[in-house]
Amino acid sequence: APTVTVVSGRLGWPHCMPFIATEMKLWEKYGLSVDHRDLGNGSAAAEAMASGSASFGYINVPNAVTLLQVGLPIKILAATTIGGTSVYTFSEAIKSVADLKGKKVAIPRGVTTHALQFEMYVLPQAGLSKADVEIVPLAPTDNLTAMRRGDVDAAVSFDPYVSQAVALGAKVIVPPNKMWDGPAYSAVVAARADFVAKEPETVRKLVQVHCEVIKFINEDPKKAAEIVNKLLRGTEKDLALQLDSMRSLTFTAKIEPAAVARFADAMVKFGLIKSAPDLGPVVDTSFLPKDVM
Amino acid sequence: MAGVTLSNVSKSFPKPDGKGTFVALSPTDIEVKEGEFVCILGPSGCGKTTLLNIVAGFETPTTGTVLVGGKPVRKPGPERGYVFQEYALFPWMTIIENVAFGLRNLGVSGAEAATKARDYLKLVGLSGFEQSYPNRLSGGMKQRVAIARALAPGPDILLLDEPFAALDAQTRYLMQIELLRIQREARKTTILITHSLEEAIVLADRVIVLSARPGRIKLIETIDHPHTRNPNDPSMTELRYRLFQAIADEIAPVGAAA
Amino acid sequence: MAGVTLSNVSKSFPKPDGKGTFVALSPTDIEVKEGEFVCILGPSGCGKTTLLNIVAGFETPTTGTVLVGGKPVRKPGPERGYVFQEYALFPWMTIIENVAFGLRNLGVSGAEAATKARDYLKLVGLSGFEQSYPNRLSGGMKQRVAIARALAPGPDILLLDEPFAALDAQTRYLMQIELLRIQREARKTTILITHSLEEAIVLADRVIVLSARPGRIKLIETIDHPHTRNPNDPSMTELRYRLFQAIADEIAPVGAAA
Amino acid sequence: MSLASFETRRAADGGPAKETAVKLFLNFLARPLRHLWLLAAVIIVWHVVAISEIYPPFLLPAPSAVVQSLIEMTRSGYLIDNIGISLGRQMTGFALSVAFALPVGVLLGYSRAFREPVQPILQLLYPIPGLAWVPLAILWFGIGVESIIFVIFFSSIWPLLFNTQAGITSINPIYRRAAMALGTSQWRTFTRVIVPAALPFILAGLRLTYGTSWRVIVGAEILSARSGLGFMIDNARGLLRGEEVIAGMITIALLGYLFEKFAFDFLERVTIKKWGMSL
Amino acid sequence: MSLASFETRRAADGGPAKETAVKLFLNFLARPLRHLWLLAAVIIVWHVVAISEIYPPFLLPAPSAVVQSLIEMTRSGYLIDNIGISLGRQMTGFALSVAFALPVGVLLGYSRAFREPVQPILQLLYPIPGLAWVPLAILWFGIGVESIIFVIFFSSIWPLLFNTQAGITSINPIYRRAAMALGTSQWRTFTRVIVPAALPFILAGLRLTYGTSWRVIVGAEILSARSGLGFMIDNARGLLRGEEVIAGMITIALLGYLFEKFAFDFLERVTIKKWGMSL
Ligand SMILES: Nc1ncnc2c1ncn2[C@@H]1O[C@H](COP(=O)(O)OP(=O)(O)OP(=O)(O)O)[C@@H](O)[C@H]1O
Ligand SMILES: Nc1ncnc2c1ncn2[C@@H]1O[C@H](COP(=O)(O)OP(=O)(O)OP(=O)(O)O)[C@@H](O)[C@H]1O
Ligand SMILES: [Mg+2]
Ligand SMILES: [Mg+2]
Repeated sequence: APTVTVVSGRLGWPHCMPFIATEMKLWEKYGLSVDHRDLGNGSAAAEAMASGSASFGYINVPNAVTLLQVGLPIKILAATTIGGTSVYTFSEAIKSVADLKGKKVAIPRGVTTHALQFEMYVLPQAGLSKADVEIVPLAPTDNLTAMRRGDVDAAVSFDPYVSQAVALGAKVIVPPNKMWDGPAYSAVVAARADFVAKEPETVRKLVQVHCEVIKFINEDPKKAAEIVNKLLRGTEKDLALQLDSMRSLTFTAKIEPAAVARFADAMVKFGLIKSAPDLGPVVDTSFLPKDVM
Repeated sequence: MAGVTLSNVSKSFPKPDGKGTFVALSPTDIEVKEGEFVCILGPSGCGKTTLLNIVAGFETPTTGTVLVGGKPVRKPGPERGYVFQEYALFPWMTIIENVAFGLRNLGVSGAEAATKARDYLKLVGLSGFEQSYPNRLSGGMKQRVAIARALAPGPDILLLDEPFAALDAQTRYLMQIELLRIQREARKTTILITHSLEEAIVLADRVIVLSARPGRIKLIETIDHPHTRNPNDPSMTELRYRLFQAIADEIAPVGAAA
Repeated sequence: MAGVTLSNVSKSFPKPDGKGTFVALSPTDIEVKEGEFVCILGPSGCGKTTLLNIVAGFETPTTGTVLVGGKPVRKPGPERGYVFQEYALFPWMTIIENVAFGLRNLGVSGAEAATKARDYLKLVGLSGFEQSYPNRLSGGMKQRVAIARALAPGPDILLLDEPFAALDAQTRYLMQIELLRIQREARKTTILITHSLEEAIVLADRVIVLSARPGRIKLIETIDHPHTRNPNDPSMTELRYRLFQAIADEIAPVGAAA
Repeated sequence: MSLASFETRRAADGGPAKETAVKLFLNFLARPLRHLWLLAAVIIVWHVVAISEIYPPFLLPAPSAVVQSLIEMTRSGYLIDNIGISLGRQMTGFALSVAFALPVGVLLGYSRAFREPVQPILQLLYPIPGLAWVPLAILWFGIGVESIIFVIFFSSIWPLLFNTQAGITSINPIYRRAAMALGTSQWRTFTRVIVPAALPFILAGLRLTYGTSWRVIVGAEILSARSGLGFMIDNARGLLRGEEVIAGMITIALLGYLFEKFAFDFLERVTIKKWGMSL
Repeated sequence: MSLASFETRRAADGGPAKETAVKLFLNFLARPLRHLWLLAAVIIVWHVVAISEIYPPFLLPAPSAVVQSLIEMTRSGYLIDNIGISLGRQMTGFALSVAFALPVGVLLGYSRAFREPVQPILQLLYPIPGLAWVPLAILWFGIGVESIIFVIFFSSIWPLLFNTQAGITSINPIYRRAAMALGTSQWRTFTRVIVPAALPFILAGLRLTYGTSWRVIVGAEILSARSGLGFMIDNARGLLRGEEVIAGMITIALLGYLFEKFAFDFLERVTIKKWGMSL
C-alpha cells in the first residue's frame, strides 16, 4: 500500500495517538504504511493538510473549522480527548474567576479552543466579559516565568503545564470539567474529503488504529504514560506528571456533531470567522467501529 | 602591430562642486606610427594620464575617436600593455603570479609562464622576490614589477605612465636601455609619459609637450639622433632648452597659481 | 626644535617564504642636527623608507634607538611632519579638509585652519581644487596636497619620502625653492629621500648615500655651498660625480641582479 | 553582462555631453522600466499560478486579493495601527543595535586589549538562536515590549558588529599612520579616520542590521504581543487568511525597502560614493 | 586601548628578535589567559547568581548542572545524534546559501543589467521575516526536511549576498582596469580578480551567513522536526529543563565557534591577512 502521511501537533495527550501507534507498530498490524510527522503548531498542521502534504491528521477543532470555512473540504472522523484545559494561579488573592477582574491572564497564543473556552464560557459564567480581564497571549512554557515575575496573575493552560504548575504550588481555580458546556474536544481526527472518497478502506484502518490506541490508553494508562514519557525523554518525576495529566482528560474517539458545531458558533461570536460552515455532512462517524459509537 | 590615431579627442570632468564640467583635455589630434616611440611631457595635472587612459580604453573621450591599428578603441585589450602611475599590482598574487598573470591569460602553460615571468623579474632586478606579496615591497620595487607585468605578455603597444618615476637614476637608466631594446627589437608602438626631459631625449622618436590644464598640444619635437643617446650631448642642448622652455612657460609662479 | 639621532638602528623583516628574517637596514648611526637638511639617496629597495618610518615612529627598529630632541621615539607625533611615498591622503576629506586636518588637531579654529590651508594649497599651486576629493586629482596633484598637509601644522621636523617624484621638472623646482625657504626660515630639521642627485645638491646641507639592500651608509657628503645652488654649477661637478658613482657601484647590471 | 557593461568610476563621470532633451526624456521613462520589469514578471507569474488554483487560494491568493486585503485593512485602520506599533519596536531595537554594535565593533577592530577577552564571548553568543533566548528574556525583561525589543536587539546586532570589526581590520594602515603623524587625538581618529575609512563595511553592516531587525519581528512579536505586523501575520495564519499573511509580508517588504532606498542609499551617495570609495 | 596598542601591519612583522625561550614560554601561558579571563568571569557570575537561587533553578540552572546535563546527554548518545542531525541540516542550508549568495552577489555588484531588475526584488524579499514564509514553504516543499532547509537558506543568504555586492562595488576600479589591460577572460576576472579583491567583504559575509544558519535552527526545527538541537531546546523548554535548554544553547555556541575558529580564521589567515589586506 502507498505510504500515508499523518500529521499531528506536538506530543501531548490530545495528539498522542499516532505516536503511540508508531511506537507499538499498530499501523503495520493493520497493513498500513504510515509516515507520521508532528508539527510545531496547529497552523502548520492545517497548512499541511490544505497543501496536500498530508491527507490525514490530528488537528485542533478551530483549525478544522477554519479549514472548512476557507473552503477546504475535510471530514472530521473522530475525537481524541476531551477536557484538559484549566485556569490556575499562584496568587493567594485569586480564589475564583470573579477575582480575575482587572487582572492579567495568560492564554496560549494562536487560534485555540483554550481561548474560546475561557472567553466565551468561563468568563460569562462568572458574570465577567472579555473587557474585564487583560488577555496576554503567551506560550504555555513561559507562564511560570511570567507569573513569578508578576507579569500575569493567572493562566489558562493545558497539561502537562497545569500539572507542572500545580506541582510547584499553583492552584486550579477552574478545573477541566468547568471549562465548557458539554464535551470540549482538545483535538479531532480529520481527513481531506477527497482522500476519504478515494480511499475509504485506508481511512477506515487509520481510524481503527486510532480507536485501538484509545482503548489501550484507557485500559493501561500507566503503560501509555510510560511510552509518552519515554518519547519525551522524561524522568520518573515526569512520569508522575504525565499520569496526573491523564486524569484531567477523557480519552474517547466518540464525537458529537452538535458539540463541534457549538465551537463553530462560538468562533463566529468570537469574531474569528464570519459564518459557521455547515458541519452536518462534515462530521462523519461512519468510520468508527460499532463499539465506539 | 599597429599605430595609434587620436582625432579630436577631448575629455571633460564634472566640476568639484558638481555644477557643470571642466575640460581636462582639449581636443587633440595625435598620430603615433607603428613602431614609433612617443614621449609625452607636460605640467602636473595637464591631462597626460587622461589621454593615456583614453588610448587604453579605460575612459571614453567626451569628443573624438581613437583608432588603434585602424580600429576604434572600445575597451582595453591585451595588445596594449599598460603601466599604471599607481602600479596597480594585485595584492593577492605573489610577484611572480602578478607577472605571469597576463601570460596565463593568453593560454601560456603554467610552467612556461613562470619561466618567462622569472626572466622578466630578472630583467627588472627582482630575482629572489618571486614569492613575495606586493605589500612587502618598496615603492620602486613595486614599480618594476608593474613594468615586468606589462611587458611579459609581449603587447604590440606599450602605454607607460611615468614608469620610472620611483627609481634611482642608475636603475632608471638601466631600465630605459632595456625598454628601448625591447621596443626596437619588436617594433612596439610606445607612448610614455614622463617628467624627465632627459628620459624623453634618451628614448623618444618624438616628444609631445602638453600645455597646462586643459591640456592641448603645445610643442612637437622629432628626434632623429640615433640611439644610444646621451641627454647631455651638446647636440641636444638646443632641443633640451626648447622642451624646457615649453613647459616652463606653462607653470605659473608658485603662490600665484590659478 | 630638535635634532634626530639614530644609534645602531637596524631593521629585519621576515623572508617571503616565512622562514627566518632578512636584513632590510644594517645597523646605522646618523646624527641630524637641529635645523639641518639631510638628503638620503640610495638604490631602489635599499631601506630608505624603512629608515624614515623608524624615525617617524611607524616602525620599531629591530636593534638600536632613535632620539628626537634627546627623547626616545615611541610613536608618531605631530612635531614630525611626514610626506608618504604613496601620499596617504584621506579619500573621505576634501583637499582643503585634508590640509586643514592637522591644524584642527592642534586646536586651531575652523576658520583659521581653512585660511591657512588655503594658503598652503596656493603655495603648491592647487587653488581652485579646495572642494575636490582626492580621487579626482592627478598623481602630481595628490602629491602636492600631501606636501601641503604635512607643512600646514608647522612641524619642527620634516620627514619627506620622495615628495617631488611625481612632479614635472619646473613645478618640482618651484616646490624645492619653497620648501627650502620654509625650512630655513623656521630652522626645521629635515630628512628628505630622493632619487634625484640634482635635488639633493640643491637642497641638502648633507647628503647620505645608502648601499644596496641591506642598506648601510656608503657615503656622506657635506655641502657648504650657499643657497640658492645650481646643480649644474661647475663647482658641483665633482660632488655630483662622487654621488653618482657611489650609487652606480651599488646597482648590479640589469639581468644579472641577485 | 559583459566586461564592457562593467561601470568604471571615471567613465561614469564624464559621459558624452551631447545628450539631447529627447534622449534624456526617453531615459527618464526607461529607468523605472529597466528596474521593474522583472518584478512585474514575477507578479504576473504569481497571478497566473494563483488563478489557476493549483494551490488552494487561501494559501496562495491572487495578487488582486492581497491588494484588496491591503486596502481593506488600511481603510479600517488595522494596518496603520500595526505598522505604527511594529515600526516603533523595530526602530527601537535597531537604534539600540546600532548604539551597541558600532562602538563595540570599532573597539573589536581597534584594540587588542578589548578584542582578546571580548571576542570569544561574542563569537560564542552569536550562533545561539534568538528564539532560544526567549525564556531568559522573559525572566529578565518580562512579557512586555522590553522582551520583544531584546529579541530584536540581540538578533540584529551581529552584522553591524562583525562588519564594523572587519572594516576596521581592513583599513589600510597608512591612514592610521597619517593620522598619528598629524597628531590626531584618539577621539578624532575614531570619528574622522577609522569610521570613514571603514564606512563601506559599516554601511553594508547597517543595511544588514536594519533588515534583520525586520526579519525577526514575527518571532519577536509572537512572544507576547497582541499587536504589530508580526502578530498580524501569525494571527492571519491561524485563520488561514493567506491574503492577510501576504499583505503583512508585503507591508514589511515595503517598509524595509523604502528605508533602504531613502536612508541608506542616500547615506551611501553622500559618503562613500562621493568619495570614490564605492561605485 | 591607546593608539600605541594599535597594531600596525609592519610593526607586527619584525618585532625585536631577542625573545628568550623563557619569555616565549610565558607568552604561551599568558595567551589563553588574555583571551579567556572575561569568559571565566562571566561563568563565575552566572554560578554565583544561580546558586543564590534568586531565580528558580529550572529557569537559571547553575553551570555545573548544565555541564552535568551535557555529560549525561553525551553519554546517552542523545546529544551526539541531535548534533549530527542539526549539523546536517545547517550545513546543507549553509552550503546552499553560499552557492546562491556568492554568484548572485557577484553579479549584483558586477553587472548593471543584472542588478537593475534583480536588486529591487531582493531588497523587497530581504526584510520579510523567515517565519512568515513557513506557510508557503509548507505549500511548496511539504513538511519534511526540505522546508527546514528552505527556512535556513532563505534566512541566511542575505549577509553574504549583500556583503559580496558591497565588496565588489568597493573594489578599487584600477584592479579591473589592470585585469582588462592584461586581456583577462570574464571567468578569470571573476575568480582571480573580483573575488580576491572583494574577499575582506566576502569573508565577513561568510561568517555572518554561517552564524545565521545556526541562529535560525530553533525556528526552523520547530517547523516539523522531532529531532535536532532546535527541537531539543524546544522540547526541554516544555519539560522545564532549564539545564537542557542551556546545554543546547552552549552546544550550538561551541559548534558555531569551532567552525569560526578553524574554518574562517584559517581562511582569513591564508588569504587577506597574508596578502596584507587585513590586519
Ligand atoms: N613590511 C615589509 N615586510 C617585508 N619586507 C619589507 C617590508 N617593508 C619593506 N620591506 C623590504 O625592505 C627593503 C627596503 O624597503 P624600503 O621600502 O625601505 O626601500 P626604499 O629604499 O624606500 O626603496 P624605494 O626607493 O624603492 O622606495 C625592501 O627589500 C623591501 O622588500
Ligand atoms: N575622475 C576624475 N574626475 C574629475 N576630474 C579628474 C578625474 N581624473 C582626472 N581629473 C582631472 O583632470 C585633470 C588631468 O588629470 P590627469 O590625471 O590626466 O593629469 P596628469 O597630466 O596625468 O598629471 P600628473 O602629471 O600629475 O599625473 C586634473 O585636473 C584632474 O583633477
Ligand atoms: Mg598622471
Ligand atoms: Mg621608499
